[in-house]
Amino acid sequence: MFIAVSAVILVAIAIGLVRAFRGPTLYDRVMAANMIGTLTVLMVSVLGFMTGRPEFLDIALVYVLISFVSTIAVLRVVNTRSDTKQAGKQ
Amino acid sequence: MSNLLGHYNYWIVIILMMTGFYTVIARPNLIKKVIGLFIFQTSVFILFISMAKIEGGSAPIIAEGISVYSNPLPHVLILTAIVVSLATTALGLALVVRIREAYGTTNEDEIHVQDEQD
Amino acid sequence: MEHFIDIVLLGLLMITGFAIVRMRSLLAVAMLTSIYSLLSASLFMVLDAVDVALTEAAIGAGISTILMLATIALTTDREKAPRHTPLLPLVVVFTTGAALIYGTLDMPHYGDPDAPVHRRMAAAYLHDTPEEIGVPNVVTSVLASYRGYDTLGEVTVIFTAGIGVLALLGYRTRRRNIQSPAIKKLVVLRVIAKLFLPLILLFALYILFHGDYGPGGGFQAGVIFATGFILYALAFGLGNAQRLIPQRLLHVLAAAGVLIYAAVGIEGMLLGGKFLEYRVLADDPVTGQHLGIMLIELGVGITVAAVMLIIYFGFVSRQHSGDS
Amino acid sequence: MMELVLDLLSWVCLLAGAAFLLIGAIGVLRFPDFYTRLHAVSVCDTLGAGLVLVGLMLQGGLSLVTVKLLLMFCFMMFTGPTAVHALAEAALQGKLKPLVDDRES
Repeated sequence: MFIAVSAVILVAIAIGLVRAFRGPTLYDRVMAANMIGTLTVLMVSVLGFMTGRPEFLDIALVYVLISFVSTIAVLRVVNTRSDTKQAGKQ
Repeated sequence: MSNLLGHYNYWIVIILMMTGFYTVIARPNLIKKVIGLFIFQTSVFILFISMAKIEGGSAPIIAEGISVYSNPLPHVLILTAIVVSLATTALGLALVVRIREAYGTTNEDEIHVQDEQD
Repeated sequence: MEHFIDIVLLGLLMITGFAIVRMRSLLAVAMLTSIYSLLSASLFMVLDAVDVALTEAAIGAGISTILMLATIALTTDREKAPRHTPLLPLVVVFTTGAALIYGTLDMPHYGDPDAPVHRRMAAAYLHDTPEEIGVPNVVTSVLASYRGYDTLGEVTVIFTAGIGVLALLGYRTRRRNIQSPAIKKLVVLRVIAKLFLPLILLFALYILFHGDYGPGGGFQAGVIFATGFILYALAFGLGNAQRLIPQRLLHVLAAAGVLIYAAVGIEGMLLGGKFLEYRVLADDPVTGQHLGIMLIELGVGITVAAVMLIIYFGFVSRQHSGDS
Repeated sequence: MMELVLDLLSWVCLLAGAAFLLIGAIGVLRFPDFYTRLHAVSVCDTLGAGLVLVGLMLQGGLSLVTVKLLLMFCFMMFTGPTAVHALAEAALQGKLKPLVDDRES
């Protein structure tokens, strides 16, 4: 059953990657990266249960924090650049 | 078939390694080169960690009821390598920033042109 | 099943790698690099390397990406097309790749328990750790105790990188708080950042001192600690963050961590052992090992956190001085 | 008996969570513009992730694992919406126009 869940998560990651490649705006890519971060957290938690060693959830916790901070960091850079027109067209 | 699967990890690692290598040698943008280096480094990490894996093993944190553990030695090597890779990335990026301030560009070809003019 | 996840993750990594090479917008490439790191971190998790997964997530997906973004903010986002034809590089790359693939054919199969790597040292470490060191996490015991000398070198490398970035970019303490106007409007973010900062710092301490028993240790804890302050700097502006943790304090801390590490080694020598021999630190050898590992992890954590912040502040304060 | 019920409940939660993750992912792929896609991401971030974590909590029983999962649950409930909110705000300031159906006006 964990197998089914992790397979679904993998499919969702693949779909998120497609969105990250296709864009079209930069914000879409940031959004896709954020979503893949969430999915990775879930994947790591499910993997812990699947291999029978769920005590490794600390890693998943770190992932939550890191993906949040890096999303905010991207937005800061995107907004300090005056040429946000770039993000619009591409 | 077992041969194919047995080396699958290594082959993908080599493809990734060559992707990074290509980016370093063929792309003129300096930031892109640093990113290529980053891909190369990560592929080396994956190579080592793949070698450490033992079929049916578990993470090398000793617990009751588990007898087979994966090899901890490559883990240690790679843990420190990741930290060093960050150090090189940070230094490389700092250099890129200074080059950009001196030349006004991060494009290698344009830097060559400016150097030849001097 | 783990095989299946392994295969799919590697496939996704490969696709991401190709996309990184092909894309022109560097900000998009930085985003993909972050995704690439996250994917490789979960791959490490599948391959049982929990400590490495933790480090890669904190460093690759976190700090590296943030530094790349800071550099792009300072330079340019567009990559110009290469002027040369990529023919020669392609030939070089394909030849090297073919040679390497030929080389893998002699390697032991993936997951083979009889491979030569697993025979001597690794088996000894796994066998001796519970009695000699008394910590369950073998990675920590090898990192901090058996190969403590290596790790001291590693910390010195980090310290040197901090000095290098400082020398290249300099630093400037800001009186006036400069903040990106877009983030100033986000009240929600500021509330959350205020709420999270103590939690993140507490969690970093947990990772630091729990490293004997679970995944974690000084390197990871230091990075998480720094990430907490980076979040603060993002939400409240650079000036406020530098008032919270002054640059001069960071310089002292970066050196202090390395010194703590080396001092533990010398303390061992003074007590009659060898350099970095922890057994002599307490009456009971195992307690001594515990004490030694904890102290050097603390040193590593302090140095890594301070250097990460020095590097981050270096990049970001440069950005603002360019504007004015 | 109790265990069987808990187990069953956890599987229901896990499968429902996985279904929401998939729905969210398909939304991210198929929706026409950025602002609509944000809705789909939120489904993944909160409902999907939350249900999967609740399912795992039920599997973990009363232990440290469940406490960690609970902590993660709380973190995700805070960070997910905050990140999406910040993203929407940034996109709006970056002059990205929402897609509007203007056939009636």
